[in-house]
Amino acid sequence: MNKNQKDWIDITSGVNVRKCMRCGKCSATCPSYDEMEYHPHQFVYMVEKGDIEPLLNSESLYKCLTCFACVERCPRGVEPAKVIEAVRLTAVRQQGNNHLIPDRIPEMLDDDLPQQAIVTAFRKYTK
Amino acid sequence: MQVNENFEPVIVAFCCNWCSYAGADLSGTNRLNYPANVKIIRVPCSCRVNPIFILRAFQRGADGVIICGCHPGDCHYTSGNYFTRRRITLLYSMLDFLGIERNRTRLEWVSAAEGAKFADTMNKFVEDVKKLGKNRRLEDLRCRKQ
Amino acid sequence: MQRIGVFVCHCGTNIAATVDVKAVAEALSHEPGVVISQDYQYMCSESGQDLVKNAIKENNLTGVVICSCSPRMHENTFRKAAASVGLNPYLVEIANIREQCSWIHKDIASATEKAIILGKAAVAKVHLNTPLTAGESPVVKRALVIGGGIAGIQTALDIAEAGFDVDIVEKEPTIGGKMAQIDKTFPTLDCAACILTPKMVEAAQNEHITIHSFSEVTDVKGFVGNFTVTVKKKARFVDETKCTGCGLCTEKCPMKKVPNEFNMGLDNRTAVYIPFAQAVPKVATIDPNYCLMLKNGKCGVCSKVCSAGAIDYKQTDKFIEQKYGAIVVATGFNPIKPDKYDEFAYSYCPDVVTSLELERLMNAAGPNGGTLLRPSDKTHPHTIVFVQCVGSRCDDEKGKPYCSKICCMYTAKHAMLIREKYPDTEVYVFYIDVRTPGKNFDEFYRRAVEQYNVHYIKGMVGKVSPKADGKIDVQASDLLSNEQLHINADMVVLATAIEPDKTARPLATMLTTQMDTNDFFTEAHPKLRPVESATAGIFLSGACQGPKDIPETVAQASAAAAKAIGLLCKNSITCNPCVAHSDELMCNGCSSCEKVCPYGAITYQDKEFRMPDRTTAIRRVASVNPAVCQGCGACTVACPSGAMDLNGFSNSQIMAEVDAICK
Amino acid sequence: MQEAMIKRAKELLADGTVNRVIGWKRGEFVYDSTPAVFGTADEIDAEFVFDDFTQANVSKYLVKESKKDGKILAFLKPCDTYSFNQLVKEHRIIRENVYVIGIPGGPKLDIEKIKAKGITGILNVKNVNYTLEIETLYGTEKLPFYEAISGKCADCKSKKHVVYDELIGEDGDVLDSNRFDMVEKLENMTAQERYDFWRGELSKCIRCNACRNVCPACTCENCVFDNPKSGIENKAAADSFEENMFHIIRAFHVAGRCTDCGECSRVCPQHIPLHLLNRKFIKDINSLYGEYQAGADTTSKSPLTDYRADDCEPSIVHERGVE
Repeated sequence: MNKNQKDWIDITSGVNVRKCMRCGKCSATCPSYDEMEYHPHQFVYMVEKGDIEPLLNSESLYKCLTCFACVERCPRGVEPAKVIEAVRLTAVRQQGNNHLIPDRIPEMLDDDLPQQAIVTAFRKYTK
Repeated sequence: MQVNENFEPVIVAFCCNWCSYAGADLSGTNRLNYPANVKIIRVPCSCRVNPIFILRAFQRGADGVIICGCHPGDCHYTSGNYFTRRRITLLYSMLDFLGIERNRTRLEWVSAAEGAKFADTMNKFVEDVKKLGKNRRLEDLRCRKQ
Repeated sequence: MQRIGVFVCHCGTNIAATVDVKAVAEALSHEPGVVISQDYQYMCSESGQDLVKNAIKENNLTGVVICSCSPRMHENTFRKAAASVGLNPYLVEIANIREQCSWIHKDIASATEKAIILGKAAVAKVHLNTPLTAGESPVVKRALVIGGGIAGIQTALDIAEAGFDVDIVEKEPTIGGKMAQIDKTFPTLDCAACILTPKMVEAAQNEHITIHSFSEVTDVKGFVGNFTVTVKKKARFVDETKCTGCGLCTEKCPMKKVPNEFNMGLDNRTAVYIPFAQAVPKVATIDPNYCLMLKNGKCGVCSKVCSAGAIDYKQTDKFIEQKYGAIVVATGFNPIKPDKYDEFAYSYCPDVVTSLELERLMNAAGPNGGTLLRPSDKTHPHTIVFVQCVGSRCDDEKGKPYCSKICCMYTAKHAMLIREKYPDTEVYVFYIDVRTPGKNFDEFYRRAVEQYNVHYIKGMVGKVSPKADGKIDVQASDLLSNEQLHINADMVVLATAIEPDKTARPLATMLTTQMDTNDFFTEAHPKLRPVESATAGIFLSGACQGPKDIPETVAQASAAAAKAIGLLCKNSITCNPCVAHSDELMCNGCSSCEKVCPYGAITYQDKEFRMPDRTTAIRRVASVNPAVCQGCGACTVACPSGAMDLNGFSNSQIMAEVDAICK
Repeated sequence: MQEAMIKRAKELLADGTVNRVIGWKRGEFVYDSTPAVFGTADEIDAEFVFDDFTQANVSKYLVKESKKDGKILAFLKPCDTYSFNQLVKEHRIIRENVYVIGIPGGPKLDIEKIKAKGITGILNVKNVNYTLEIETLYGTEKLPFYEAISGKCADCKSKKHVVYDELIGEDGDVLDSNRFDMVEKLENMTAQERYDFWRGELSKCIRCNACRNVCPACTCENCVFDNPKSGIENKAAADSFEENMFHIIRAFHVAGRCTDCGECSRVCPQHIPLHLLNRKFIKDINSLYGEYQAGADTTSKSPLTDYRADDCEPSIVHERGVE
């Protein structure tokens, strides 16, 4: 377990994951549930355990729509989306870890996607 | 106004036994924080608080005096706090008339169930008195702490 | 010369964790008059009290200061201890260094400093304490029970059993409360009405019990043993003494579109109504919001059909005043309305119901005569989803932070009853935890799973979406199989949190009792005095004190009754010796004190006084009746000459405290 | 007027209605007349005086006098009748033992105002058509009457006698006075200005206790400031706090009882406007709890021993005026 990484996520998310009472309402409410390898409640639980590596390497990070349904409906005010965002930022900020490879861009393109988004994403996810 | 960060005011709180003292206890039971500057004196009813006590507190070095009683209509003794309200209103008005800072004195109604209100009230009052700084207008020089 | 003992309590770590108790004892040992200053783990324990007693004897103490918890907690304990070794109990002062110091502050240095100052103030005060002797005040041998649910009924029956008169004040037209609305009870599945209604009848017939239905407490004055309570008997526009409960008026009333609150608004009643067949008192009530006669002055059908002549459109609210020795609060609970939770679609989908609504839907006296039908289209539901913890254990302002305690069990009951009666129905229960501590409770829940094949799924429902075909899509997570489910349901039942009745808070204010932030009444001690409030003579019965199921409620109701009986059995209670007294030499006889005395305790008499030069003068002076005086001290401030003072809280004592605090 | 009063006093003494008379007697100078009790017609003839300087309120003396044997005749000006009534209400004066003759009030003269004009060596003062002809050691000076009237008369609240057994002269009415103007002016200052004003005034106090001793509301058997047990016993103010303390507590103790007779300021040798403290309370009481005039009757409840459930909260002090 990487304690520094856990602390960092606690700080950047501003979330107290220990408030979670494991009801699973976040995952029950998640529109991207089926796309995700790890579901919102798992993010919260795994961050609490300090089991963060698998999350950092999972595509699930980029499947979260940040729709905040989980934040809205969590009865304990845990805000899972903020946890996911914090893990995502941790991943993004890791040096030399390119999350967007130029070769893969053509297959992702579609007509509705604004060019600006690709440029921004490229800047953001390439280190 | 210049605020002295290190200034720790002496606050005397007169609390009626039935409501506000119980409210203060409740804020303790609920572990609600308020500054240690506040020292509570238990009185049976807010109407027991003689203006002399308030002046005495200022004389002896208090920087703020707050009286807490049951909400009007809920006095354990039926009418005590109604008398308090008139007396203390007039007294505070007189102190104001003499140019004593208004925020050094307060009267609040805190019920036995309002632990949170008690803590909030005290936090607010201490903050207000801190802004005013040391009591100088109604102090007794002989009691001034060196 | 005063010989004062100071005793500083650790209260385990309650005080000692934030206050350096040794330093407090040390600092106070240097105060004038202090001859012994000690600290101890638990001062209120037997050995702690012995420590105090021995110190009093060995050191011949003239005053005692205990630095401990609030005087509201243990002042009496230490006063009794002092009295047992011959020290006047009123020579004991408490410095509150727990509730008002160690529990409030986190910084040890400042908390210790404050504790020392509070201790010094108490020492300064005890220097001026005088021995006092308590008088006695009589106990009115009558109890008031506020709330006529099962808790109130049980308390009233038990008090009446002991031979005391007891009045029940119930705000609804009938007693019975929530239990009357329930169909079956867990874990025995016996019919609620079958066990409740005989008790209601028993209460009505008991010669010691008076039921004030459709009434509210509007004012409470007085103190333990001697409360004066004003009860408003709301106008029901029917003469209770004449109405026979025949129900003819309710049959003939043309205004039939009034939502029936007894059936949770699932069907309608008439403007003149009897809430349910077994209502006690079985008397009709006219709802002035709907009655055509009361609204427009046109109708009068009920009056015409009533052969008893009981209808009285001119009836007004009546106020009755009565004295009581004890008051028992049994105001009960209500389920919250889950309409703030948009995801559960309660406010716009009729087939999403609360558990109490389901009780009515399944009840033989309910809107469907006991057949479970969907409210929307009156068809049999084949898939029912139960959602637990709706609004309970919530950290936000929509719900309640506590566990409502009863939902796990009644949900298991509902699931089981449905599976029993309609085996073709699939029942899903979404739970976070299943909490079944109680006799035969877990066995009951396991029966629902094992015998009745109810699908218990660990997880929460995230979204309830009514669909065009009348079905309801329930999106939920199954945490154990780690998948998101979609259940095509016909009905959704929400196990909503319960909250104290809305009348509780204003009542607490009238009674000067404590409440917690959730509006549950606070007991005098959470472990040792669970059915008493901190205010003497006020007792707590049932769910007004916290979520409870029926057996617990009844147990607490009887316990509260026992406490009330214990009080009513006494002919008198020791009264407070901290009363006002007037110094005749100072008194001007100006009557200011008399005018502010709420008890009429002050009278005047002409007394002869010796004056200088061997003359005498007759002066009018005040005297206080110590049996009547309650010790508020209003007179002491009204008195311009300072003649009036208060025992136990004298001018000099309070000023000594002020000085000690400000020093 | 003086003649009519003397005549009536002697009649009442003669027919036994009263056995004493309280009025004023001439002092060493024409302007320092003082209250006095007369037992015989001869004493009255010799010393009784009633003129533009006899403004002392004799009500307070009746606390003691009314407890003596026999009935006493008291001459009360309108303002004095309020004090009298208030003391009757407080059971301090035994009404049956006093025969009250209402006499016209002022305006009375304030000798200090005359002296302030630089007029010294005063031998006699005559009012000739509202011009004062002042006979001095150095000749005669003239001064318009209204330039020398006493402060308490300038703010006169009432010419009406609220109690009397008989009247000499006409009864008047309650007046519209501007007596709260100065209080209002102070209220509109900043707290610092008010503080400076009162510090300037109260620091002059020498604790001669004249205000207390003359005050018809301060009739305690034993004043808290003289009582070692009260905790605030104080013979002379040691510092600014005690100067404030005495006057705040004194004003508070007479609040709701003070009839605004103005004697405190009149007798103050340091010319501290003490009546402003009392008027502040009266003004507050009137505006917050309804118009109330202490001494106007003997039955109404004093505002400080009364309440209403919907009284204003003390925060009203914070909300109004200037900080």
